[in-house]
Amino acid sequence: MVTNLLKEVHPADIMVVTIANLLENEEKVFHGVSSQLPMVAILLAKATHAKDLTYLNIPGGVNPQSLQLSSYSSAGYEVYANAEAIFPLEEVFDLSMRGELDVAFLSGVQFDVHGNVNASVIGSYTNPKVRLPGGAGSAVLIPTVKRALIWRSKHDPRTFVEQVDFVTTKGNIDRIITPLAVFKYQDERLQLESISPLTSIEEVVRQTGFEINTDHITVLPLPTSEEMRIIQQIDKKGVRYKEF
Amino acid sequence: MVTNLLKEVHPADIMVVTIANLLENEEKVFHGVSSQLPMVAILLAKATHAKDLTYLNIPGGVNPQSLQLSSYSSAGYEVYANAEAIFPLEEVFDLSMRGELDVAFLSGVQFDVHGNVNASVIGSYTNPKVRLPGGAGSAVLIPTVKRALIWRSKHDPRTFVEQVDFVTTKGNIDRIITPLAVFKYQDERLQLESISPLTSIEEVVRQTGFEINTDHITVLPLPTSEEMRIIQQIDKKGVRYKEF
Amino acid sequence: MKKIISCSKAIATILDGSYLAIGGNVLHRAPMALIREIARQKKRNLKLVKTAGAHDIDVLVRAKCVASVDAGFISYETEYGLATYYRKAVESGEIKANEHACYTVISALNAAKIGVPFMPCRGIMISDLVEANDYFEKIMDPFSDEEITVIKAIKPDVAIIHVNACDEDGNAIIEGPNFEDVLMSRASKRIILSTEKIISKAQVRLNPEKIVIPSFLVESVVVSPRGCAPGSLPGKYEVEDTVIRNFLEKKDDMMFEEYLEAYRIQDQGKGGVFAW
Amino acid sequence: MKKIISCSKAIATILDGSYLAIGGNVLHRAPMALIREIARQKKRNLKLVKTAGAHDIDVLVRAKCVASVDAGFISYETEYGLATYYRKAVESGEIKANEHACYTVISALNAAKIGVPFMPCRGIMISDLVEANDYFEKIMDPFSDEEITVIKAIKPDVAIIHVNACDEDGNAIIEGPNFEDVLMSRASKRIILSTEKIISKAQVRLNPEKIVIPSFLVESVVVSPRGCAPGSLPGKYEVEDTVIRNFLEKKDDMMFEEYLEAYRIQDQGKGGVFAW
Repeated sequence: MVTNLLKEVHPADIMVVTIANLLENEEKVFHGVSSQLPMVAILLAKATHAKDLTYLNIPGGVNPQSLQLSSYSSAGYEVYANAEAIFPLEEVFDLSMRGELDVAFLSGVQFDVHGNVNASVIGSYTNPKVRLPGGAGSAVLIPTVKRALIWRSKHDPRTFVEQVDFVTTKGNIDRIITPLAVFKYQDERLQLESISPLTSIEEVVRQTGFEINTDHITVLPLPTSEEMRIIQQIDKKGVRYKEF
Repeated sequence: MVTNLLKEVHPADIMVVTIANLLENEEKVFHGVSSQLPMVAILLAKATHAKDLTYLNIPGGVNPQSLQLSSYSSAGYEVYANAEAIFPLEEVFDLSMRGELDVAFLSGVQFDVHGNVNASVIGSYTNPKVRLPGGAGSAVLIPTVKRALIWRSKHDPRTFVEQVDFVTTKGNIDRIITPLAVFKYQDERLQLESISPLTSIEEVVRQTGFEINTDHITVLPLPTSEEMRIIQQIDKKGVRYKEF
Repeated sequence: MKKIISCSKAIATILDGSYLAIGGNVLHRAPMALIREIARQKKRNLKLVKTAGAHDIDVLVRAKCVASVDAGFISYETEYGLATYYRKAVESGEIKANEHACYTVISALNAAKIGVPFMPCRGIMISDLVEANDYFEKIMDPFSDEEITVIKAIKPDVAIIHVNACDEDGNAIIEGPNFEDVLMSRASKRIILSTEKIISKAQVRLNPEKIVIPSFLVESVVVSPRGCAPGSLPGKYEVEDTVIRNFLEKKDDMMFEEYLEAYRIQDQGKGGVFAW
Repeated sequence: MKKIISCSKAIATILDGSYLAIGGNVLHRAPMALIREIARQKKRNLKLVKTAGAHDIDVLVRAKCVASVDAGFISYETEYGLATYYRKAVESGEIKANEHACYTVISALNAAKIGVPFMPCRGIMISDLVEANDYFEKIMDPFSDEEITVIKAIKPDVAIIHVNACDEDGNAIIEGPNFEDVLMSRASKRIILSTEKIISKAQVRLNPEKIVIPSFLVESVVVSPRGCAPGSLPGKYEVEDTVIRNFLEKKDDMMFEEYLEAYRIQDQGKGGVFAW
């Protein structure tokens, strides 16, 4: 590992590559609003090892071509235009409900070791300290999609807690990807699977509010120059950095 | 009344005019399969007193223009082409379910004095003597549409019975129109309202299997020459006679 | 993953006893080439589902492929009268008629589409059909404590649907009325399409709004020009009147074999694979 | 029965306390001209419903028009962050957040669309939302005796929807994504459309498949060029970045009045009737 190189690498790029590598060819993959990072990852996967992946989104454009990514929206016209078919949001939900959606990208504000997700409130539900935007599709998608991939640009003890304030949903979480680490949900627990080359196990432990087992942890690879070339081509404006 | 004229009048034409006169402007009106006669009546109404009637059908063409009527189908391309919008069958049902469909044309094989409709079987349901085609939309439309108009090209004691063999449906029947007469459903009974000028009260009584009150019966008018001119223009091939 | 296969191969994947959804409505856009191939391959105990069927149901019943039919209406329209073979088979107890209102078939398919066990439905409550059939139940609405009828989901194993055009992956265009075909494509586990023609992927991208069945739902594609004959393809070709009349009037088995044989080359293409 | 009326007249028909469905999704194709007129007319106690809202909800909350919001997600997207006014109003108890999954909003509207009191839904069962809210209930599926969650119907009194074009009777075309607008047009008792432009009936007949809302469902039509601004009309115009930033940053009431005033002529047209 070259220290100079490390300084130039943005955590978002590592997340994009990590997420892309979690997607398989021929999978049907959906993301919702405020999802610029998964959007770039999906396009990277389609440009590399998962050409036949079906890319679904809120406006309903199936596999839209030659996207001009937008920084303020991941549900705009750009993912509708130049599509090969229109398959709108309601239909994507239906697909998940009937067990045929392979991957959905979702987020949340609090996660606990049991795989519970909170996107509703901080504090009490009826008298909240903070009203969050809401889980959007999460409460029906996470329990019904084959694999829910959660990403979150913050990794701190307020995000990864022992017990969430409110269970907006739980279910088929596959992995949670953050700037510091990847958790895998296995044996009914969130387990640390790998860490970013930009961090240390100590930092991950310190920034996580529940106890983690640090055995058998791998370090994520740095993006290759070829991967970076494709990412930059896909996301010329750098919308993937907007959450940071 | 001129006897010569009467000989030239076909019962279907009287039925068409009678049905057309039951339709009001701005009503939303639907017919299904095997419904050539209501189809001609709807077009007659739209061409005369009910220009703003909305005409709905199975293929989903809203207010199709310049129809070439077909003798073998009332659910073909002709009622889809040259429409002003597409509003398919499922949506028409939804419209009725939520109480917004004004008129639906339906039929059946047996009707009794209580307004019950049978389109299912003659004989026992599990071991039928005759298996009928089925009620199509009747079992959900007749109870939910504002006014169900029933037409039937046969009027005999096997059609109008004291008690139907099976209640496929009942509900918001407004009128039943036959070659001999019009029944109105009122005070929870089918009541004879008017008879065709081609028949007599005696014949109607003889051909009806339940008791009817013959007070206050009117005689339907003959189609005017203007009505006949428009009907012939609408239905050049005479598809309205096909059921007879 | 080549999806374009021969009619024979596509139909060979349908197992005896399958729940089969059939596209089209009465005499319009029924996938008759696929239907006849099912008859030729002598599939047995199929459970058919359709809102309003006619010749398609009658052919499969005549070929003794059918165990039950879930439908709101089975009959030719005015001109040709009743579906003779279907009617006789129900009356003799050979097949079971699961009578629906057309809309309750839609409800049952919608339930499968959204992955729930039933769909509530108004209207049907006032019908002897509810008592007579175990796919209708009355339950209490927990919000109002009023009774409502619910329709049991129907999740077909296979849907067979005829389309005007699709690309090699199955991105499909239906011109004219869709009837319940799009719904069936969502409700069913597998989809076999027959198509008048194959179009390029570039043509698909020109009008993505016209793609009513996206490729990721489609298992296989059979190229079947005039695949709805002797029924109609709305806007493209009309009913073959004489064929239907003969089918209804000439009831001996020999005539039925001749009917199947007359369409064999058209249905299967030369050597079993249509040369497109 | 002239349906084209002024923005002011159309909005004047909306009663305080109405259940209001709002078309569009996050910053896209929200009917902002109609929204602002609701704010100007100081409607009160509106119950809003939308899958995913942003500026539209925030404006109505800021204008104190709102009693409750049924939605799956209320936030601007990444670039602009949270819906500040909405969030504060919920936290202070001024308005009630009826939290849904986006799909359960769709379920609730679908129930209204088909005239039933509820819609079954998978997935949501594993959520504290079910216990916390009286519009979710668990019932037994009578066919399998397994539990299923049902979502209470939401039947809006009025839907306000912005379209790309319609004829004088309201036969409407939406270009680009429809989001839940077509569903809302079926679920709601009344529909008020705003439209970029009026097209002739002849233009409508050229492409009946493009008419996603037929005229017989529409009560009134307001001509509103750039009616989604400062939000986007997908494919036509983009977000007005500065307006949104100012709205979110400058929190005093004076600034809000200026915001409403700045759009008044565009929204209402000259003399209250847009000269089209």
